[in-house]
Amino acid sequence: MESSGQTNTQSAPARVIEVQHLVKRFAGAEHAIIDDLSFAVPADSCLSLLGPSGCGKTTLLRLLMGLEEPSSGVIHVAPAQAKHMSYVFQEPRLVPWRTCLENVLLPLELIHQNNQASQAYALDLLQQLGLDERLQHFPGELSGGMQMRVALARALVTEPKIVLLDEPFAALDERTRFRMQDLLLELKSRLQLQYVFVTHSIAEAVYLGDQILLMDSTGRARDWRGVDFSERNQALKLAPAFNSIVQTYSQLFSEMERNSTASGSGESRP
Amino acid sequence: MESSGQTNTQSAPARVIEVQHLVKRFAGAEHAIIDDLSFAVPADSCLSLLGPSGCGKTTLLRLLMGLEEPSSGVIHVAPAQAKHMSYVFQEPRLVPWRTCLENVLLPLELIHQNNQASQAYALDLLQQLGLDERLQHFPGELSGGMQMRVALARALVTEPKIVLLDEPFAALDERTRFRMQDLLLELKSRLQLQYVFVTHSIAEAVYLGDQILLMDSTGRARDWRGVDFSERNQALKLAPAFNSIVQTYSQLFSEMERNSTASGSGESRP
Amino acid sequence: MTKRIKAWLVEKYPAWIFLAVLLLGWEYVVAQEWVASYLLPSPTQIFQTTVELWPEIYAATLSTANSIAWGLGWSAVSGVTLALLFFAIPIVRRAVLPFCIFFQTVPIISIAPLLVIWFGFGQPTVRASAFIVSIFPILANTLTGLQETDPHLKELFRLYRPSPWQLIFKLQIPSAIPYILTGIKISAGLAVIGAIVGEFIAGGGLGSLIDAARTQQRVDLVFSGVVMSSVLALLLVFIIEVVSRVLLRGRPYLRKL
Amino acid sequence: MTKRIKAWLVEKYPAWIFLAVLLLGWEYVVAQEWVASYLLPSPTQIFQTTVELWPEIYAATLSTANSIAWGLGWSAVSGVTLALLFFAIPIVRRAVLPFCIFFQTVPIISIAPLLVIWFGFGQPTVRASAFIVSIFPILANTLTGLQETDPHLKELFRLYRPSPWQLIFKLQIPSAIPYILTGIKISAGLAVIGAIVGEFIAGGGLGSLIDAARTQQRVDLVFSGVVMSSVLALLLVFIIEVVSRVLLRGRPYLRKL
Amino acid sequence: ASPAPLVLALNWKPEPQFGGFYAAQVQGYYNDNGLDVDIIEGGSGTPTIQMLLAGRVDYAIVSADEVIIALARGGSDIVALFATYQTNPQGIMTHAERGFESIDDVLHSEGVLLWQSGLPYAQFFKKQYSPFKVVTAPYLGGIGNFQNDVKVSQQCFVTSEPLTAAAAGLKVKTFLVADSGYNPYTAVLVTQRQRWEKSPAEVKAMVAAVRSGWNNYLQDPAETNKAMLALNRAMSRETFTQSAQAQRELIKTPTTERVGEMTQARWQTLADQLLDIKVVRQPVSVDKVFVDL
Ligand SMILES: Nc1ncnc2c1ncn2[C@@H]1O[C@H](COP(=O)(O)OP(=O)(O)OP(=O)(O)O)[C@@H](O)[C@H]1O
Ligand SMILES: Nc1ncnc2c1ncn2[C@@H]1O[C@H](COP(=O)(O)OP(=O)(O)OP(=O)(O)O)[C@@H](O)[C@H]1O
Ligand SMILES: [Mg+2]
Ligand SMILES: [Mg+2]
Repeated sequence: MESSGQTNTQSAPARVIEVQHLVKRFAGAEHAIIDDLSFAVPADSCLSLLGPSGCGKTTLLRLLMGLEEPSSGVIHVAPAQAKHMSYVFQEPRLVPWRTCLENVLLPLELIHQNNQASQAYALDLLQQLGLDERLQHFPGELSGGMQMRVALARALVTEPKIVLLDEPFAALDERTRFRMQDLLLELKSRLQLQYVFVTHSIAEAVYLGDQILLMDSTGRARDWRGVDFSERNQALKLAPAFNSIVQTYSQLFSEMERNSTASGSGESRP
Repeated sequence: MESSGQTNTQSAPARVIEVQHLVKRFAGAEHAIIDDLSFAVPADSCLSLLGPSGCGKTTLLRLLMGLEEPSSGVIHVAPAQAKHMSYVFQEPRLVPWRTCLENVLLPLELIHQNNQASQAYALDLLQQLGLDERLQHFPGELSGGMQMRVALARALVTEPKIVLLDEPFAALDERTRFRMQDLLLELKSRLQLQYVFVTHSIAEAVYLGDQILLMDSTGRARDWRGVDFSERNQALKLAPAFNSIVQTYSQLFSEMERNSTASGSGESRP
Repeated sequence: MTKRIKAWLVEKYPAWIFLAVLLLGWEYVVAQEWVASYLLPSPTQIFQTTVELWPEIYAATLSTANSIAWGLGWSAVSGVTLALLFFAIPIVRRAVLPFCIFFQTVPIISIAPLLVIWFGFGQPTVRASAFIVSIFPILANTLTGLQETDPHLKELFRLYRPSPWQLIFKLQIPSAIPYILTGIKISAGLAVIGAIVGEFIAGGGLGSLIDAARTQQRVDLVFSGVVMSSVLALLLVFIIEVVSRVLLRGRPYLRKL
Repeated sequence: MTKRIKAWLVEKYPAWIFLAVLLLGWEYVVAQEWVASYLLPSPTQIFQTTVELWPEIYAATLSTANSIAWGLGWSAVSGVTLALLFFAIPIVRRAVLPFCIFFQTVPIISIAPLLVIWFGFGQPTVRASAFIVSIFPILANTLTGLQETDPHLKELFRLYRPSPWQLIFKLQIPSAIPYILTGIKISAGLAVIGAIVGEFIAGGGLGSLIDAARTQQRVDLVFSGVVMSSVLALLLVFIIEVVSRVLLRGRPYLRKL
Repeated sequence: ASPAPLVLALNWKPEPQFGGFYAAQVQGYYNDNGLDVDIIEGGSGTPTIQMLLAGRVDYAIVSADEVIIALARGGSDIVALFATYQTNPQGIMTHAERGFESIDDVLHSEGVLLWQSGLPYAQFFKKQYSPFKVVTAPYLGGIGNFQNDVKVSQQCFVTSEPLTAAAAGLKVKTFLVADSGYNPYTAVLVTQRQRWEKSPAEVKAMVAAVRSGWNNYLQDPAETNKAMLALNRAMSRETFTQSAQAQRELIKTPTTERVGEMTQARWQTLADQLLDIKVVRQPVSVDKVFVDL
């Protein structure tokens, strides 16, 4: 299966992210969480990451970001991009004593870019994320979905070249989620933003990813392939082509589950 | 719209939860978060709660649980049930220095029911939630979805009569999510468990709720109606009847969004 | 403002009641001669003495207060600074911290000659004494506070490759605030003792007064001095609380004390 | 075990190096007579004196160590208990806490006659002194720790209507642990001072030794006593660290120190 | 500008035992001798002699045994100039009802003796009278414990604590340490030898002023007491008066010719005694320890 995906992207332009034979094993753990994973993300391409709960998606993002050290294998991120990476954690992780706005301005302060233009951009982002009435609220006074949106704004405010997003929209209602998806696509085309997007929604993965990497619970790539749509907008989700890809993945998931239940090596037995 | 829902449940058996003219306004806030909300949950009925991000779903659950005081209005929970309520917070909220298993046993310790039978039940639950290989892990060593499942097990282990669930499955992949949904339905029929279920997935709301309450961003009930399926299993989600209800809600959401954008009173302008 | 003061008085009423009970009980115990008045004078006696010698006591209190403020101020500044240094450069901490513990236990009186010769007789030594005695709790608490910073937030900051200063001022100090404030409060009491003991040695202030009274068996005067020094400590803690509240106003989530 | 000790020695090497530098520097300063030896004896001199009078010094050290252990042990127990009491019954805290601050600032020496009459000459007074001096930091730190418990977890517990004891033992004490341990470490040093001062008052142990040496201008002996007391403090902090590590073994998320 | 004033450091608070030094100031004798003197008081633990040795002060009041000890410890040379107390005012105060007749009785009866065990005379007693029957414990000033228990005896300055005790209505009997044969000069004015060698004129003027001061104080302490009282409010006017009265015979004994005088023989005795009780380890030469001006 892996090879089928690879052919799709083999001839693509310079690779921005390249992962080879990546293995991650936590100290004291029996099994490796990520086991011999290889893939690459070319320039201008965005990756969606799918996989069952606990399969190692977050761990992979953390490895890409450099928050964890690989046990073996190679992770290579093009230097030009590596300097401008940002990360949306799975939980909002806001600084509790900073207001919504101050949380978004934090990265700008840290990279010494807290100037007027950036601040205007921050306000603009917050408005697009529907938070313009909450600027002076502390995280403890925001709803779960709002907190996640603040975290998203914080990751985008520095105009990064690569964003790693760990289920950023899981706490949002469908409508808001759709708006956010389109915001991301817009940034992608306008600012040449690339992202690696972890989600549990197959439709979302297909909608947002130029490539989709499906991990299984043994930490291997179960499937890696490119998807190509000329234009992406919410109407696409009703297109048969779109839905057939979604269906494929849905089936892959069921298959994986059946396998893991059969072999007993899976992490869950319903 | 509200009245159409009300007629459905008016003749139902004794009300377990009854909410009348509920208003909640946070100190120093301009607008009320929940504004004149009335509904009731009869015995044997489960409620799904839908609404845009930040509309007050969490706040409503907290009010039902007694974690917040209403600014005005009445909340009444039948005494027999009120004593056996539990709550799944929007974030996992695990005790960091307790292992997965110890976190689940915590409520049993607190209510002095940490006996062998309960422990066996806890282990059973954890297995059903796919966590049997993680019993001795600390929350910091679990994935986001796993943490949420531990929180779910913790809420269920005391065999409550009512569970308030705040987006418990948001961090789970589709397959795991489906399993959890069915687990919940099973507990409902086997143990006469009632739940109030907050979710952003309309399908999930329809699948799990005997009634569905849709809140809008002004904190009022936009829609409250009962849904009735003779049997609920995953196949139902493919049934036309099911999908038409999902469609209805999807439209209601779009409508709400259009309204709020038009009137400018909404919390977001895309 | 008067409203606030009123509110404060009301809030503190348990302390006032307890104070009243304590004083009455004390008075009674002494009146009944359960404890001889040459060991424990009655509150009224202490009060009379204080009124009688007010000019001297007042002057002594001012002088002691000055030394305490100086000593505590510097130990707050250098305790926090040192903690930051230790935190930033672990090898320095591992090398020097044991010696801080070491020096903390040196009774002031046994190094009095060194102190007096280095700092000079009188107030400088008193200040140094207040400083030496009060630095360690601030240092230890700040260090723990810095070390207890939420690792998740630390990770967040690290994404942006912050300078050590940024990390310290934007993350670590804010999250260490409850520790630092508690450290300063503990140190406030110690600074008072440090100043008094310093004055035993180097003269001046309440320490000198207590010392003289002690040998003259003027327990009333001893206790008058002790009460004044304790009042200073209370005042100090009160000021610390007010200042920290003002500084943290509008920052309710800088976890409260 | 020997491996561990080795690892520990290696881990602590900066301290050993610093100690060596310090001692050499000190020796040099004294040898050069930058500081007169009647003020600051050289390390070798201190060492010689210690060896020479080892039986006396050893006995005194043991006696002092006993008092310190007793005083610190009780102040840990009662400091934590009192903090729990204050925390559980806020009105008691508001009534009594100011007086704890008050009493904390009373120089032991000025109530010496009272102590001696209540506790007698000898060890009881020394223990009491170590206790009195060392209780406050534990109290204050524990109290802050209890108050700083994560409100989210508190809410979680409240769902199950826990008894105050459950809340305290399952939530508040565990989350106050870094505070409590820091408090005990601060108090360890103070207990040493308290014991020494207690021995100035009531006799026995290193305190008496230091006091007598001081009046005879035996700085070498003074420093020998001071060094021994500081060694006790270091040992104590070391023991606290080891014990807390053993107790918290397998609980890495009870935030580490 | 006028030169900085000379600093004279006391080893305790302003009390009659320093009356002459204050009298010289009150009466202007320092000025008459062309000196400008600042008196600074001491307290518990004030390292007066070390302050002098380190050159932090110009003159100091210490006791003779401290001088010998300092010389033995290899401190820079100091020289004694004026010995106020010819008879050591230190004593042992006991409750009269115990009926002690001598220090011997005190040490060999049951009870508690409060003293600073490091004091040379305590060592002297240990050597002279061991084994004791009395239990010894530290003395920290005051008479609280003494007052509380009739079994308690304590060290004292005969010019101070017995008066306090009497004022508190206690009947006491006091024994002078000097009676045991240990009798160092007390409240001795000292300075660094260097100073004496460099500016003998100043030192002579100092001694002259001090002597005038003491003569004045012995004659009529009232005016000086008033001045000291303002500096030490812990001591009452009556105690000042009584204390000044009580110390007269210790300062001016029947054999005293000039107030403050010293003899080689007495210094030698002291040095021998201190060597004998091992407070000092090697013989100290007393040839140059004082100048009798
Ligand atoms: N510090 C750690 N120590 C040990 N095991 C860990 C640690 N962190 C993560 N794990 C394990 O690694 C596995 C993968 O975790 P990860 O968070 O990457 O999953 P995930 O794919 O993000 O899951 P989810 O969708 O639930 O967020 C889990 O089984 C988890 O228990
Ligand atoms: N303590 C508070 N102080 C002030 N405002 C608050 C506080 N808590 C919540 N709010 C506000 O109440 C509103 C509703 O919050 P709530 O958490 O109930 O939303 P929600 O419907 O659960 O949203 P989500 O789906 O994003 O979780 C939000 O606008 C939030 O800003
Ligand atoms: Mg994850
Ligand atoms: Mg919510």
